[in-house]
Amino acid sequence: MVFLAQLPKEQLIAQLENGVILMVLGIATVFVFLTLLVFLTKGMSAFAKKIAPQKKPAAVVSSPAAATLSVSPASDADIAAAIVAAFAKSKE
Amino acid sequence: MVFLAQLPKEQLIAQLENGVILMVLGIATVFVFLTLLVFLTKGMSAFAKKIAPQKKPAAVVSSPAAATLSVSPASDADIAAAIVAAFAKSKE
Amino acid sequence: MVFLAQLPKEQLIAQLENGVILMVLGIATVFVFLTLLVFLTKGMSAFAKKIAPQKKPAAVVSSPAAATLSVSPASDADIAAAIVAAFAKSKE
Amino acid sequence: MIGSAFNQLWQSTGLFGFMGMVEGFGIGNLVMIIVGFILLYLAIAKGFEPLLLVTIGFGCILSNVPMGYIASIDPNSGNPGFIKMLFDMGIDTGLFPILIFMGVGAMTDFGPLIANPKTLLLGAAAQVGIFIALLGALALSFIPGISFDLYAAASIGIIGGADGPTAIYVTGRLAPNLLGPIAVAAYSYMALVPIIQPPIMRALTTKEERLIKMQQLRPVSKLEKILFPLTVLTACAILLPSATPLVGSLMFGNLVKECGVANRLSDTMQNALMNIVTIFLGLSVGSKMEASHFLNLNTLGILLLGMVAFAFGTGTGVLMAKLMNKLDPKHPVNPLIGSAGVSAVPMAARVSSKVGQESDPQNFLLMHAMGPNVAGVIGSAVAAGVLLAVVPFMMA
Amino acid sequence: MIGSAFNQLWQSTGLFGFMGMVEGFGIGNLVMIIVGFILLYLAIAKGFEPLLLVTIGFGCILSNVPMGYIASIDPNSGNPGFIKMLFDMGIDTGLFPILIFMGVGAMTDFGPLIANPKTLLLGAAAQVGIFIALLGALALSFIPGISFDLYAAASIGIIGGADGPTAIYVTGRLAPNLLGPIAVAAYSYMALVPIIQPPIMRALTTKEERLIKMQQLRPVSKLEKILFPLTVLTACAILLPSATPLVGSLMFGNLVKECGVANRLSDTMQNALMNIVTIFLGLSVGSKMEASHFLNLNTLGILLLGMVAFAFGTGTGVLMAKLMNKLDPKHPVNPLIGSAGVSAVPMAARVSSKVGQESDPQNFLLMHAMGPNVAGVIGSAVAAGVLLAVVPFMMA
Amino acid sequence: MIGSAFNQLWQSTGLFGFMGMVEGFGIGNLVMIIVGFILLYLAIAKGFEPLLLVTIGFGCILSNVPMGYIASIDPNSGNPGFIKMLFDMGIDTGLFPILIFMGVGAMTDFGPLIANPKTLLLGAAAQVGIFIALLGALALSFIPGISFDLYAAASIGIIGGADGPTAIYVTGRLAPNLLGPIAVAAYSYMALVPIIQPPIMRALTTKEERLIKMQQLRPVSKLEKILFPLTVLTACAILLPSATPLVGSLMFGNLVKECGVANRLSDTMQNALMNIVTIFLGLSVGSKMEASHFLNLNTLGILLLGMVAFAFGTGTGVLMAKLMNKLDPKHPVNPLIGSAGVSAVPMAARVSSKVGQESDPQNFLLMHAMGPNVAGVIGSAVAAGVLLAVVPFMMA
Ligand code: NA
Ligand code: NA
Ligand code: NA
Repeated sequence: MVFLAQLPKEQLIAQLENGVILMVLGIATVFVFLTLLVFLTKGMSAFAKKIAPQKKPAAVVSSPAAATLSVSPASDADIAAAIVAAFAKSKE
Repeated sequence: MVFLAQLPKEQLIAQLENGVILMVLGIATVFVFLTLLVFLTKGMSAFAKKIAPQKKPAAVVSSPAAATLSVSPASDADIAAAIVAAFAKSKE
Repeated sequence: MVFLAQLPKEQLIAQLENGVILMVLGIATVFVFLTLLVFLTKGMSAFAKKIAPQKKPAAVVSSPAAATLSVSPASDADIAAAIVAAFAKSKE
Repeated sequence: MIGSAFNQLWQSTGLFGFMGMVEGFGIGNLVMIIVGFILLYLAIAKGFEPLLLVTIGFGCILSNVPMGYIASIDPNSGNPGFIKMLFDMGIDTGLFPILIFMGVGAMTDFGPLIANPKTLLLGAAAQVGIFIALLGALALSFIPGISFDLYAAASIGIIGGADGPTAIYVTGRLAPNLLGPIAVAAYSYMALVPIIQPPIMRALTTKEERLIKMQQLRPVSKLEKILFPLTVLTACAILLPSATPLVGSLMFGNLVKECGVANRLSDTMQNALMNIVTIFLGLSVGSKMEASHFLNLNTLGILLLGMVAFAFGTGTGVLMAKLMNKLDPKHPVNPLIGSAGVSAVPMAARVSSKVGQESDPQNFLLMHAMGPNVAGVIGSAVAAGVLLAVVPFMMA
Repeated sequence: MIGSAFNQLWQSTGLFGFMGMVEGFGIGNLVMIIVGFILLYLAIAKGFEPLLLVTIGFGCILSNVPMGYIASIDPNSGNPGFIKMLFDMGIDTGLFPILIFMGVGAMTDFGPLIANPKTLLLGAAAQVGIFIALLGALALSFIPGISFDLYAAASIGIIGGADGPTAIYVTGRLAPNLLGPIAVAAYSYMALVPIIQPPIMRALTTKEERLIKMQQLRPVSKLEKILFPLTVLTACAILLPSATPLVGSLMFGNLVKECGVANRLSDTMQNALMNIVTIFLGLSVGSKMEASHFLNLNTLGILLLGMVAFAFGTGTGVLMAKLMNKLDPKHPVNPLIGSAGVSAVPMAARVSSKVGQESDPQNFLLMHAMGPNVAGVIGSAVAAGVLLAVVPFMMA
Repeated sequence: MIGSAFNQLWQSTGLFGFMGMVEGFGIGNLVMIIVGFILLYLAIAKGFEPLLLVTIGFGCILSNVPMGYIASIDPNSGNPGFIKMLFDMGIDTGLFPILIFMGVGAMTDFGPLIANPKTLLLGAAAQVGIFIALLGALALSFIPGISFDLYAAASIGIIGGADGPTAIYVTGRLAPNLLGPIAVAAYSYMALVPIIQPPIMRALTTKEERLIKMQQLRPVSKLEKILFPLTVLTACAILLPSATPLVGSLMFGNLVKECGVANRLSDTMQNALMNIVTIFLGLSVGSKMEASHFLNLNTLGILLLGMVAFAFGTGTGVLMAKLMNKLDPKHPVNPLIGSAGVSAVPMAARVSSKVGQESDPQNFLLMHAMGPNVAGVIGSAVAAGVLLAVVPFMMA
């Protein structure tokens, strides 16, 4: 274990003050920004609906079956397995 | 809009002269080079036929069906679709 | 052909001596290291067996059928071919 | 002569280095190699974020081989080792985390967030953990043996962002020497989300709250999915330019995916490019696991504060959801999805879903939790932007 | 203190920058961001060369975020932004267009050209547009407000090559500041080929000419396809070394594809490598869409001259085909395939085919047009070689 | 004026350069271009290690185009050519062979070696060829017209390692000017293994020895396969740090493959990353086929010594197996697998199997030969480590 040199007390207090400022500033900015984004997103959706009124939903996102991030595309093996399964089923 | 400083007239005329030279030179080079390539390609084909006289054509390039650049290889999905289609057909 | 300048004889002899040393050193190191690795590998296998005694072999490596380095994973075409083959067989 | 050659070879063995008989090496390297093996164990046997921890662990081992000079410059030849080159190429410059973020963007579906935009607030609330940990780091520095300046504290706080590339980007800019412990803490806690979060979630919610069923999410059109990254980018460009490298690359990846006309680029971002960069980034980060910067009380402080950051972020996310229910009781939000606001995509969303099903197996929260989950990624990047803009100014 | 921090944050918003209150930024950045959005619109909604225009457009937006310093050096920290790094790595050095050209080579089938080598002359004729536009640029410079030197004029002319990587390579070498407008013009006009070319083609041909049926192309052996890239390379090495980087990388990609013994390399050139480089190249080119080099009359001149180059190239290609019919009436050539000599592979060949089928739906010109089409790629690279060899000498 | 421009263009033709009328170029370039074509012929028509020899051959041709400045700095513009950039990026630094070695590790199955660890000794014995060739190089230097120093001799010796990336790594560090002939010799002899080895194997074994049947290999568990790379890495870190860049990257690739939790990284190492690096590495190595370093008696010496190295390695491998049978007659080893110890994976193992089946078609030696075959890769890397540690010290 290495013991690190200690900063002088005044500096520690000064940076703690900076830390409080940073916290206030940071939390405020994050909230202001994301709150603004709530309204912008709603506006964007309204705009999208206006310029392209859709009849059929393009994608339903609430189904639990689809409830995984599409992080990895189906691999070859998956495809092969699916086909083989479909094939086996059709032979029943 | 930013208005750009103008070059002095003599320089403009000088570079126009250079431009004409470049045009003559460039067009001449392109034509000489590609004309030469016509003969080289014909020579190459004759040479290829000589060292490997072929009976069956290796590849027919004039069929309109094959008339797309093979820019993208068949994707997994394409393969899967093709198999499923073949499978469905075989069940008829 | 370029004829290269010759090194002085003394230097040639000196580096030949170095070469002999290097040979002795190199062959010795390679043998010591790989001999040590024989024992380490045996120890590692014993350790592995101890902490995870296996009933079913995880992989049999001696079958000649599997006797190729798995250099390339099965390509799409391979998978497709395998499925088509399986399919054809099932129709018999 | 042959004796002197053998001696030279003996003096270039690692053993000689571990014994501290060559300047710059010592027993600390051996300890760090063991730490590297522990990371490999956690990654392989325990499944902790294996893509990153296998590469970081191996990078740690390679970098601590005495006289290997793999992550430093060989004093004899003057040549940099290969991990040193990778580090200089991509971590020091910030390029690797940016490229990974493109891939993350190309893998992310913002649909659930667009369908229910107010879950952005949950992603905001969960960032409070970042700033709590920052403050905690400055407070801990009063303890003898622990010493963090504002750069270090900001980098430690960002662990609470629960987002690997963001943490590495910020730390690489502000406190590159702490990259090793901070990245390890970030990825380890992301792997530990299923253990850290549930007790906090249960403690802060009542049975009734956990049973809340949410309205089915509306379908989101392709056009909305295309316009969303552009909307976020515009807001970021106008308000917080210091966050644009991170937010911009995330949204670039997402736009390339959603626009549907550049699928080959999106595919490469998610696969070949991302994998190559992950290998390089992991090895480089591992090279910052040096004895001199790891084997001290600061590292204990970082591990402790990382946990604090995760715990607070989880808690404030849940509490924010409860507050939203107070303010808008007509559109109830199950507070269990608040914890997903820390990001840690998609693990935290799965945890929300799992804890929800403990109370009601028919309550499918996963898609609802994906909203705050991806909002948390944006939130962390925004918080990172604030830190990158203000900290250097405060230290000037 | 907290007031000063808030003030610091406010002064670092993009808004502050757009208002021109920070040196180096201003309303021009906002205009360029809008230009970036227009490029995204053209790419996504109109399908204009989306792989390139999505990345160029996004690069333009990111680079114009005030105080984002993504395509420049941050004056506070001294760090280059990530797009600046990509630019220095691959555009300034010429590496990215060369790597793309390898991929293009690996995607190109020279079979139709080998079967009918005289179509090489059509690929030569269509390069006349390059030099007309070059001369035009120098003439336009007499107009107050427009100012092109010989470097700029040569770079503008190469738009007429209708070949993205060639245009970027030449401009990166001769006039890097004009990279933004020139690349945008080149890719936009390539996307507009189906609109620009048909009227010119119809105007210059008679009904009878458009009905000409061509003899079926002979089969081309594998050996010929292997020897062809080597033949072109040899000719280029002997006669025009300044074109070998471009022609050589094109032929390298093609040989790797055709030789049949290195398919894994050919596959990577066409996919992973090409996609990675396309992402990097697009973002980098977009970063040259700076207000100071874009918002002036020169850009209008470039757009105009690019159109002139495409139109003249189309016309001279068609006229060359008519001349060939005069000289060798036994092997008639449908003059509609002459326009494909501009390159813009494979779009221009498809246009030839489509216009041909307007007159006779049974006349399949596509494969015949692929000959001049790929010849045009070689022709543009040769023209680029002349420009790169002679222009610096003239300016010295 | 136009005359002077035409003259300038004429003076920039390759023809002018081949005639030796520009400083730095001459008829030697033409000869080297022909050598490049011969390499392409061997690769494509004869199937000699095509992935490497196609790229090396093409790199050789491109680099020898007079005034192309593709592998050097253009004296007029000061710009480096693209192959020069690739060389500086990856060969000069050693990065490319390291990355290839990761891919090799991810492709290698050490199972047969773990099942029968004593075959490591065969992999050790076959490295004797390296040192015989090293000594031979120093001895040949007494002949007028041939001149190798210790750096060159060590690089020549490593051809006997029968392992491309190891040879390129060592030569890039010790004698980069000889990279061209050494890499060509290494890959050519690897391709010639089926011709070089069998006569030596038959000469050194009796009919009875060739008929020896070996005990079936025991199954190897997943845990053993995970622990093996870590064991080798540890031994290397403790005993021979100078070999850790090579051995470490090999074992990193292998661990990523065997651990089973990072398959996407393993897949990228084996494919996209490896292919990209192979393209860059081949072109770069080809650029070291310069007339001044190739067209001399040294190159003949290198080709001769490379053959000596392969032949001796084959022989000592076989003799070692016979010695092992003397010492441990209970576990007989077919001496034909000894030759596989040179590495040249998997070609040498296939040769062992093929020669074995000449005597007994029912004797399947392939898996048994894979043990010494992969041991040879480790052995060569260890020998490389000794050379890299000791040679610079001897020359100091
Ligand atoms: Na977050
Ligand atoms: Na063209
Ligand atoms: Na070997």
